[in-house]
Amino acid sequence: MSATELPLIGDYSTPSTALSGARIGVVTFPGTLDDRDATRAIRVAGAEAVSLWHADADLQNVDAVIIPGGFSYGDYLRAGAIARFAPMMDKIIDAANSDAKLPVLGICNGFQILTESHLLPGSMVKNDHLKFLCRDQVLRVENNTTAWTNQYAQGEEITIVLKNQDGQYVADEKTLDALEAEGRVAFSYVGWNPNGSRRNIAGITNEAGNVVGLMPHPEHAVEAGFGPDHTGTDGLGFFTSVLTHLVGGQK
Amino acid sequence: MSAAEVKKFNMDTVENAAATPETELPWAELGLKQNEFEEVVKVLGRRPTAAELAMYSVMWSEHCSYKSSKNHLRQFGDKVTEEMKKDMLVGIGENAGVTNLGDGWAVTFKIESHNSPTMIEPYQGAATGIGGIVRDIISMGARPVAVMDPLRFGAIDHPDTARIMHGAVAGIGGYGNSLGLPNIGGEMVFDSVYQGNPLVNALAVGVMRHEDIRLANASGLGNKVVLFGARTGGDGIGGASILSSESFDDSKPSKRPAVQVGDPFAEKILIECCLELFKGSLVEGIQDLGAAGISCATSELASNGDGGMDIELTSVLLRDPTLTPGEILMSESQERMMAVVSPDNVAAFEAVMDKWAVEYSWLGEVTDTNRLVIKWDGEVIVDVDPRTVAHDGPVYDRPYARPEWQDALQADTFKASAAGANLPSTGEELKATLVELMASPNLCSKNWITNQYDRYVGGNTALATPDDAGVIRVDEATGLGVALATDANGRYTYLDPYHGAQLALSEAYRNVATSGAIPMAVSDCLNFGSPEDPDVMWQLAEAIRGLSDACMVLGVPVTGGNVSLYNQTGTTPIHPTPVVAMLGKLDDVARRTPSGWRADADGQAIYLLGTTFDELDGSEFANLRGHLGGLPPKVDLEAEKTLGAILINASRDGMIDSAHDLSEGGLGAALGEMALRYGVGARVALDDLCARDGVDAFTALFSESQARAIVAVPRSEEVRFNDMATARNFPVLRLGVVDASATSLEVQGQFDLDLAELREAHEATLPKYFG
Amino acid sequence: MPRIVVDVMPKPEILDPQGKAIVGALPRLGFTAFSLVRQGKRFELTVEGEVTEEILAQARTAAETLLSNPVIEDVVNVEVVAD
Amino acid sequence: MPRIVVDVMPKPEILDPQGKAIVGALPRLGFTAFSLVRQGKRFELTVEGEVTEEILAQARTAAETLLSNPVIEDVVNVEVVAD
Ligand SMILES: Nc1ncnc2c1ncn2[C@@H]1O[C@H](COP(=O)(O)OP(=O)(O)O)[C@@H](O)[C@H]1O
Ligand SMILES: [Mg+2]
Repeated sequence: MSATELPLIGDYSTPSTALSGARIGVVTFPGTLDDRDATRAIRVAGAEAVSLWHADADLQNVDAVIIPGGFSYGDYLRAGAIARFAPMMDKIIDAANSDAKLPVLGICNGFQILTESHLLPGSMVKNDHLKFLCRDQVLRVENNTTAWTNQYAQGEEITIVLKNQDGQYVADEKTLDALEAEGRVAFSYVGWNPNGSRRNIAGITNEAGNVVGLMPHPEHAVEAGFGPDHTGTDGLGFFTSVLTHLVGGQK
Repeated sequence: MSAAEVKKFNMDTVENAAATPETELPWAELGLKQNEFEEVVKVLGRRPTAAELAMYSVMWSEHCSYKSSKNHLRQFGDKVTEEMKKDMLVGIGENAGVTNLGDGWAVTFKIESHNSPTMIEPYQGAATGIGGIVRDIISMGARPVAVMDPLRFGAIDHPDTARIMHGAVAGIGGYGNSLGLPNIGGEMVFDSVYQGNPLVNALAVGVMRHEDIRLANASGLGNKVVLFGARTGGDGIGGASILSSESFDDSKPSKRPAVQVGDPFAEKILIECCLELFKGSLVEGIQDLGAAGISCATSELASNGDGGMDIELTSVLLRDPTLTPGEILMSESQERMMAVVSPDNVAAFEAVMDKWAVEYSWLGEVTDTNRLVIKWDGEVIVDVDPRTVAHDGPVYDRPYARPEWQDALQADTFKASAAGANLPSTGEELKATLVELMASPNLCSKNWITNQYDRYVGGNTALATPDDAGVIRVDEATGLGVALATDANGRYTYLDPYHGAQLALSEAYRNVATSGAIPMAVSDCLNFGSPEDPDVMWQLAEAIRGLSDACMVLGVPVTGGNVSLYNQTGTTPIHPTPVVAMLGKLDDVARRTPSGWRADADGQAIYLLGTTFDELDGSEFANLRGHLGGLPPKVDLEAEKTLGAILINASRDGMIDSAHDLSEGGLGAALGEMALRYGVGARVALDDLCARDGVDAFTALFSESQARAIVAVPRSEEVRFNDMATARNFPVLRLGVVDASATSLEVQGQFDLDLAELREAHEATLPKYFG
Repeated sequence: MPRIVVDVMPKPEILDPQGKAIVGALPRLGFTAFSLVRQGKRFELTVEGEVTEEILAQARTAAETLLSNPVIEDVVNVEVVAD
Repeated sequence: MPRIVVDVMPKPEILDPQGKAIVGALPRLGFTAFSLVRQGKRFELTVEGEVTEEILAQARTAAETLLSNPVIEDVVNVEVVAD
């Protein structure tokens, strides 16, 4: 059985779409929690999810990769610190930096792993209130030109789930200025800053726009009945964005 | 002396025990009574070895043997009809009961206590409570899918309550969140009776296909026994260190930790690797290690199997090399499992362990001797009939009697008391009372707690806080799912244990039905004081009798549970607190009913189902005024059944969009919660209700009569809905309408309560005390 | 400004999941020399002015009561460092 | 057995939420002498046998690569302690 197989969850009727040829990898580390959810989101969006095991070094020809949330290695040392050294991460780092610019989305722990891997600048420390926080969170899409955000309107406000312990985004002032100047803040918190993140940053992108990381969880907002307040589906756009991006010739 | 030599020196073999019958043994320090020790000697035909003594002492403890409650608990097994057994795939006695959901799906759930560990170390105590119950679920062959946490702490303003609250909630969150299990509900009650003895109960639920059900037994001659997961350390064996010889043992840490530290990461790995073992059919039997550790796992596996078991204890991987055999047998180190594997599957088993980097060691094998034989470096240190350890512990018929004070307590009714004078009656007073109640410690918003729990992970949560029940989808293809609620009211049970326990069951049943699910099975956690106190023993006996009688009437079997005794400070016991967890089934979770109306419900009719009596004794309102006396609300199980049927049918047939049952705080609190759920107002009137049921406005709002619920019905469904209730002869009354343009809850002729003001009061309480 | 350093470690007999995770990761990165890792906490308390005996005593008490949990941790060191 | 102690502290310019919470709690408990608290980590790496220069170098590299994140933390100390 592969790590992200869904042994207790029936099959979906996958929407038939022209995009369903796309293969999106979902990485599972020891301690990853949201890999099944990410897999579901990919299927709901109409693509094929491919399970990637942290200890393997074969990307299996996927067209994009999602590093889902959880507590890899317990997050005991620092969130994402140990996972960053997995063989699969070496492959992902290379592919993301290569000319092919593999689209990579890091969600929550995945975002933390991307910063530890230096694919994205800055880092995360404990929430300023020091508690785990689970809530429905409003975000503003600050950059709708990335591989993972192109189906949103610039400035659109979306509600997705936030749930973490170490979600306070920090970086030095120079980096923060650069992020803002270059439009690399992808998402910001609206209404209330839930963790003390610098400049209300919820998510960022690399220069090329193929690597995006954010703390909140779009994969928990793709099915009516199970998303924020059991209705929201604002997260689906992440997954349709990458499919659009792939079809748009990047592949 | 080297560590190995010390161990050898300390070794008390069976041979040695037979040769030295006069050796003094510390049985009293290990908690055995004289008669119990004599029984052990009789069973063995000789004095026990040190290791055997360790095993019997933990396995014959109250916690593991249920010696005070066993005689009473039998009623749960006896009072079941054929109808109730229909969907029960595994009943009481296994790690957790299993209920058939249909379509080849099964669900297993269980609730357990971790009270005293939480008092000593709130974070770790509560965390390992979650860890332990989740392992019970895994050991049935299931994937755990959700947890719940009924809590009871001391007075909200007592300084020690903050310590427990911060630690326990962070521990439950820290552990559960790291496992990827959504927390879908629980309870939070503050009462000074729990000051020195907080209650942390933990529930886990798991799902599986029928063919994946696993049981804890060691069968098949020659099959291998393996221990895997965390290494064994000195956790939770404070008492057992008596077994080591003082003078030759300077090498060991002076004091064994009584506290177990949890490693949720290790448990998450254990979940995944067990599922992979089940998927590949790589284990014949499996047992989690909880209380009494290896003693429990080996003796239970062996006695439930068809033969015996041979174990080499030096093969156990240790975190602390100085542990003696007795300590190893008693250790309660967390995140360990024991399995029985056929020789053909050994290689495949090891491959799964290696993939997940889980440590394991082969300890021995299944034999045909009917004996559990444990060796230390080849020398026999335990040779017992495993049944005598696991199942034939002492059973006591403890004396019990209705307490002398019970009559006086029941005679002291609220309205006749000084506290019951000057009840609110004007509109302004009723409004202020509702705000005060909804801001009170027990009825205030639990967001401060639930915000620290992940309720979304897994993507199958269809309802969670603050709805009446948590709802989890099981099958994505069909929407098949389960609902769960936990309830107890210690004050009601104190006033009348028989009916109080039934009220806990009634409320849990009602909560599940309100969400639209069909109640199916019960797990219970009986939190009581000392069984050696005849008053407490009576409370326990009455609660079990009440619960089992009511389960018969409601047609829901008890499939498992846990008894936690000696919950007291000095000689003062806690209120008897039988926490009841109810499991229900939804054919399609898309049909679940949330506990409040949304703005698009504008104009829907608000109906009250059920009858309101003058029942304020033991209520939250009386509690606010510091009074506890009289009789709890009347139990009406037939009415609960009919109400449940109406709520379930109305949900299935799309007649209602929201529903909320009435419980603590009565109609007032229920209306307030429904309006706050999505911040949408309503207009209601009480006149018809007061006239029909012969109560005043205060009683209408705050009485805690049972078998009641509020529903919001779309205009187009009103006739059908009324007809359905009337056809069942169930009282139904139109109270008012949802008003999406209103920002208030208006009780006509009484008051108009601004929702922002109500929310502010409702949500400020826990942050005010806990930051 | 002078600081008082307080070092707190998990008790030796208590499971240390943090240390366990690290000791598992080290060899994968080629660090093979370490057989055991334990992770504790280091606090730096800044004092304005001079560190008197009374202040050091305060730090010791704070270390035992607030900064460590005596059920599972030991204070292994309290010392003054000057900058 | 000898151990190598590695101390890691949050960078001074990075707000340390845990230190901040402690500095807030201290005066409430009567500890008034401390103007600033920072919470870092202390690792103890056990070495079987002697601590060679090579092993110490391993510890230093591990401290910089795995045990700390240079974006937010500084390694303030790597030293050998004997038991
Ligand atoms: N300790 C807790 N953990 C999780 N959820 C909780 C906890 N305490 C209360 N809740 C949730 O808050 C909501 C309100 O609780 P309560 O008033 O006890 O519900 P009810 O009266 O329906 O039993 C419910 O959804 C309940 O599950
Ligand atoms: Mg309810």
